[in-house]
Amino acid sequence: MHRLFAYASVVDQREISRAMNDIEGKITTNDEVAPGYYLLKVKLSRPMDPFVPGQFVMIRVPDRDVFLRRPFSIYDYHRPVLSLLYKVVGKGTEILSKTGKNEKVSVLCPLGKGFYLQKRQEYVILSGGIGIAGVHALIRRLGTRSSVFFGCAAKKELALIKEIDTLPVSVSTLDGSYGFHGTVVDLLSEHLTTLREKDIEIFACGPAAMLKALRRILEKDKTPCQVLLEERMACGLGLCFGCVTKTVDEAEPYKRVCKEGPVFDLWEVCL
Amino acid sequence: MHRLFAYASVVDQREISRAMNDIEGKITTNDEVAPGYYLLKVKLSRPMDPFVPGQFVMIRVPDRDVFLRRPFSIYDYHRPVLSLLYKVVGKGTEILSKTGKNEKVSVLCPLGKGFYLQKRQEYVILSGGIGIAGVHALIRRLGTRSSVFFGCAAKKELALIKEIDTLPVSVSTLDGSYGFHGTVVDLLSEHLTTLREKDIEIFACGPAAMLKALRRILEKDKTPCQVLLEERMACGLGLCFGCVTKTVDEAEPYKRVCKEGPVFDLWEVCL
Amino acid sequence: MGSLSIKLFGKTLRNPVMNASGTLGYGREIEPLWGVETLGAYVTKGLSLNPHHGNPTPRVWEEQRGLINSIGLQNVGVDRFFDQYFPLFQEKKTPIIVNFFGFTEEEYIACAEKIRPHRLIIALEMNLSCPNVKQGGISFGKDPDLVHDIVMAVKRVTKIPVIAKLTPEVKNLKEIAQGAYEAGVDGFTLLNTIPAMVVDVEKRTIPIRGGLSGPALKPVALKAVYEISTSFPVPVIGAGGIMDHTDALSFLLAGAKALQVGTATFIDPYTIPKIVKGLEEYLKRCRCPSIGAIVGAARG
Amino acid sequence: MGSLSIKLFGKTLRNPVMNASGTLGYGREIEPLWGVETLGAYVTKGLSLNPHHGNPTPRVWEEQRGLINSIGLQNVGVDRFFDQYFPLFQEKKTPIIVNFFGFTEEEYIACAEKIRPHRLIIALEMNLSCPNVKQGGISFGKDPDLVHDIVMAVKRVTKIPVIAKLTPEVKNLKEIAQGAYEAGVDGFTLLNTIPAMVVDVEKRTIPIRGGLSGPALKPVALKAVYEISTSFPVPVIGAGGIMDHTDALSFLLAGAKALQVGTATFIDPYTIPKIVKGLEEYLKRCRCPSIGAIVGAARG
Ligand SMILES: Cc1cc2nc3c(=O)[nH]c(=O)nc-3n(C[C@H](O)[C@H](O)[C@H](O)COP(=O)(O)OP(=O)(O)OC[C@H]3O[C@@H](n4cnc5c(N)ncnc54)[C@H](O)[C@@H]3O)c2cc1C
Ligand SMILES: Cc1cc2nc3c(=O)[nH]c(=O)nc-3n(C[C@H](O)[C@H](O)[C@H](O)COP(=O)(O)OP(=O)(O)OC[C@H]3O[C@@H](n4cnc5c(N)ncnc54)[C@H](O)[C@@H]3O)c2cc1C
Ligand SMILES: Cc1cc2nc3c(=O)[nH]c(=O)nc-3n(C[C@H](O)[C@H](O)[C@H](O)COP(=O)(O)O)c2cc1C
Ligand SMILES: Cc1cc2nc3c(=O)[nH]c(=O)nc-3n(C[C@H](O)[C@H](O)[C@H](O)COP(=O)(O)O)c2cc1C
Ligand code: FES
Ligand code: FES
Repeated sequence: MHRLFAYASVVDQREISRAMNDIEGKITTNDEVAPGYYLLKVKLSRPMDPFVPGQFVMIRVPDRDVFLRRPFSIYDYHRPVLSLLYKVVGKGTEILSKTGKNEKVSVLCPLGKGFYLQKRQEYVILSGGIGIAGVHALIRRLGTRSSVFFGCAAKKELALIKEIDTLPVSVSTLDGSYGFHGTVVDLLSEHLTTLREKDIEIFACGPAAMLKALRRILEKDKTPCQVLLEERMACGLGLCFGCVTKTVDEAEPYKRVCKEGPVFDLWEVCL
Repeated sequence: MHRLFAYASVVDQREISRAMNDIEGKITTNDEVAPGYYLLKVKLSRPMDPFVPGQFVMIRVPDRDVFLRRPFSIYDYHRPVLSLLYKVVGKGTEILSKTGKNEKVSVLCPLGKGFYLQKRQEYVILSGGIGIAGVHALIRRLGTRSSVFFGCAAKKELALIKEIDTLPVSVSTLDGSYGFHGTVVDLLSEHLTTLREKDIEIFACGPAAMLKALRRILEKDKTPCQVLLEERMACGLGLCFGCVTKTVDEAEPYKRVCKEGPVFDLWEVCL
Repeated sequence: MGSLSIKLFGKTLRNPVMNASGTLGYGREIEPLWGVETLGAYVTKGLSLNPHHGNPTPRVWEEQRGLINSIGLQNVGVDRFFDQYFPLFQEKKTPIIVNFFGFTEEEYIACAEKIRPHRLIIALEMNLSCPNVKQGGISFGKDPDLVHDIVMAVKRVTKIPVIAKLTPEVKNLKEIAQGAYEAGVDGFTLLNTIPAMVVDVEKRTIPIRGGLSGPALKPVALKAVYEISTSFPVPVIGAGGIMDHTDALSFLLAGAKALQVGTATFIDPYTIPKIVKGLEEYLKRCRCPSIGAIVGAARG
Repeated sequence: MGSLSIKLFGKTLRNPVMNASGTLGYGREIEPLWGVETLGAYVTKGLSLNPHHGNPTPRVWEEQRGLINSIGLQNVGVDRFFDQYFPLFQEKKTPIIVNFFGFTEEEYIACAEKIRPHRLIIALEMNLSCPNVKQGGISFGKDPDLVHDIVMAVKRVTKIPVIAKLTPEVKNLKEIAQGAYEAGVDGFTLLNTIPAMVVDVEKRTIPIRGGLSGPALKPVALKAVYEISTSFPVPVIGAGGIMDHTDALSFLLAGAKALQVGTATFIDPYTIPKIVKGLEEYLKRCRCPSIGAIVGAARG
């Protein structure tokens, strides 16, 4: 484990965040991999500092119509190419999806606190829809040490896990067009009894409804679980306090997703 | 004369302004013809209505950094290609100068009131610097019926009159690097006695200082003279009253350059 | 298909889209491009008892997503407007709202008195951003008592419904609106421009001081529309940075019954007809029976 | 080469560029990118007597060339700030301006009292945009008398120079400033954000109501700086939409002695060091001996 997660386990988080940089990059590909989902590859002009899966970047969409940067998880990184997987949901992602090859972008990276790995017998990775982008780097690093569950609306979104097709992935679709018919949390709960026999930890990323359902099925046992949260951000650097999520800390309930997160202990946040 | 100026002399001005349109166009060339001066050619998607020399267009620079359209004189028009000659003076023209071939632009045209031609024995056309853009179409239409005077800072700006080199042009340069050494008004005043022997009318376009000097030398005789004025514009259509110039009309001194102008009788404006 | 028509002050307008005062000249200037009958109502350029010459140039300046103007209320005066420019609206049966102003209470009153009721005049819009020369030049619209008194005085001399057009530069917009409401105002137009200024860094000068309009104003105007439309039972007309039919919908959803489009027309003179078309298509898409049904719908 | 250093309240600052309150966290968050010692002075996040949790999300929303925020003044309280975050500024010998607020006069006073003079604390910046809970929630900064009294009360309990940070949503900024001036204020910061709102047209909701900052605010802030700096003999610090060194120059030329940069940092976190560099180059280009020499130069 130590080798895989040198930064999260050895280096103190404050040191990690010291290593952020604003790096110029050039778009090399920006392809629609599934309907409404794009894989963006950016060739960075200088190497990004080591990152922890779950960390994210703030990217400046090269268009004056977009005022703020937008946060995206580090999907993959092979020096000097940074990959982001994104879904078109609004103006920024719409414009980004139309941005051509060779356009220049600025990428502030790597940001936030990624997944923290303790020694466990088994890891379970759960994601729904575009949530796969937040755990993809983790899946790649953990390889066969983890069980991967992925839920999506329909078969056509399976393209999102094409890059991890060397690993076994349990799939659910809402319309039953592939794999388990239902939500990914329903699917997980079917395996939970078996999984619980081991000392496991769950890593999850997906829509709020998925995280809430997950919480419900884990509530009784308070299974260790880390979740990657999303919030609207202005700075991504902890400067504005715009991106908070409520936690159980009564003294200071609102924590910054970009700074104290985006990965939080499920049992410390109020979903 | 009637044939050349069918619109100005036969059609009432209100009718002319009825013929304006917002036309999409594509940039075909945008070349630097002299240092800081560009000749822009736009292929219009439909023909522009007949225009009178001195009329102008409002062009939308295809960049979100530029909020308002910018006014430019109709330099030339050969269906379906509209030519504008412009000087880089600020943000809008700067960005325009960097706009590439094939970019789409909207052109509201033709606008304003052009030069009005009465029968005269001779016409005198005077322009300074980029003022040539405002009288170029007039020079082309009048051909040898006019005497053309052009003043500029230095020899390198002679490229601005290259397109009329089949006609005799009297040139002055401020630095004496070509032609008469001095201002174009000084040059004109040397010829004025001879010219005044005929029934002449002067058409002028250039910087405020030039027009003021011109006024001084014509003051005594009140020689007929039309001037093309420039003002910051928001709409170019007479909607905002932003582009006014002061006239001798006491009841309503401020007239709109875009509507009642841009061509005014020199003796009716207060320069 | 849903209907765009709305009822305003008892009159039926074909749609809720108007020009903002001072941004469509005297109306006829737009005729070469589209007819004034496209408008729900034409709002006149600000008129006064006597003609006004206005300010020297520069009168307009480009800002980031905004415009600063200092036209200085140039206009031909209320009499000449009716002699010279009103016939177009009669000919085209286009309702009008008469925007007017004064520099003293007497001027407001005298101007309002001159405007005789006419079936096409649906309201008088009082521009309250004008400096009150008798009170040290601070504008009428900044003081609830001044607003109360002037609205009351105008209501007394006219039978035509009266709209108060408010300035954003106030301590408490609701208090101002309350002043107008208690004086019997029939509606509000929100907002007028915000005072602003430009510095020319190269020349080290201040080329213009004037009012800021355009998209920069939109979120401020939306808040005003929301606040006033939830507080008073009279119609609110929204204005400030409306550039397209989505912006127009924002204002309607926030509580505006009708809209005014200003600066956008300078950039694309077809903005108004495009917004009318966009709203029509929106009603169709949402299977909404009438535009009135969405007014205030975002307020929950 | 010209000098960027300025004198403010008797202290020398290395340059006139500060962050705007609430836009550079507690200071240490920017350290991975550049050191706080780059700043002329660090302006603290708004602090209060007791910690504040702030508002639920969404707290930030993008507008056209602007940002709307509704952070709700989340902060750790003045005590914890000095325990936990002040040491960084001591270590780096970076002057600070303490921005603070309260919801009652007593809170302002108690908070100011807690801040003991320190050679690095060059001023207290009173955020006067806060709602006064004892007076129906209207903010302190909107009433000249309230401003006068609260500034006076704070001046009475502290020896540190006091800056009044004003809100643009007032009837007459000069009158407000006059209230503060008569109470002995030592300077002004202009402006705070303008109240604004967003409508989500798709969802038909109002996702956020908050304060508008960024370029949209710039021409309004410039006017305020001009107006107040020409009317009162105390320093004015300009803020509102400063994105680059040209914007910074606009504010200096309009009369600001120093500057605060907020929203721009979110888009490019290097904006502040870039502005410092840009101003240095400007002085060189203009052969200007010191930045102080251009303050107010556009006012003629
Ligand atoms: C740490 C983090 C990592 C993320 N990783 C990814 C990723 O790898 N791939 C991906 O597609 N998306 C990711 N997101 C979400 C992504 O940032 C938003 O979808 C994007 O900013 C929307 O921008 P827009 O301009 O298209 O939408 P807008 O027009 O701004 O908003 C449209 C919709 O998007 C939602 N939205 C806006 N901003 C955010 C945000 N910051 N977080 C969540 N929802 C938002 C709004 O609620 C709204 O419904 C991540 C967000 C965070 C905070
Ligand atoms: C009827 C008319 C015809 C014109 N024809 C031509 C032409 O054929 N070729 C050409 O190069 N220019 C012409 N101009 C001037 C041209 O419109 C301006 O140079 C241009 O708008 C400047 O835009 P900008 O964004 O580059 O400058 P800005 O950044 O807006 O301003 C920079 C400088 O340009 C001046 N300026 C800005 N707008 C105008 C304006 N509307 N008129 C005059 N000066 C202005 C300002 O005073 C300032 O000094 C014409 C102007 C008018 C009104
Ligand atoms: C050039 C110009 C002239 C204006 N003249 C007037 C006027 O005479 N009376 C008035 O009440 N408002 C006037 N306004 C304000 C507008 O009617 C409108 O309230 C404001 O511009 C906001 O709308 P917009 O952002 O769509 O332009 C004027 C605005 C502009 C830009
Ligand atoms: C996220 C955010 C938080 C802010 N918090 C405060 C604050 O706590 N106290 C205060 O006086 N101003 C606060 N402001 C206002 C700024 O200090 C500044 O006055 C305003 O944003 C204008 O500057 P700008 O356009 O450069 O951002 C805040 C602004 C933003 C955007
Ligand atoms: S986005 Fe600014 S603090 Fe998180
Ligand atoms: S530019 Fe609007 S009236 Fe001339």
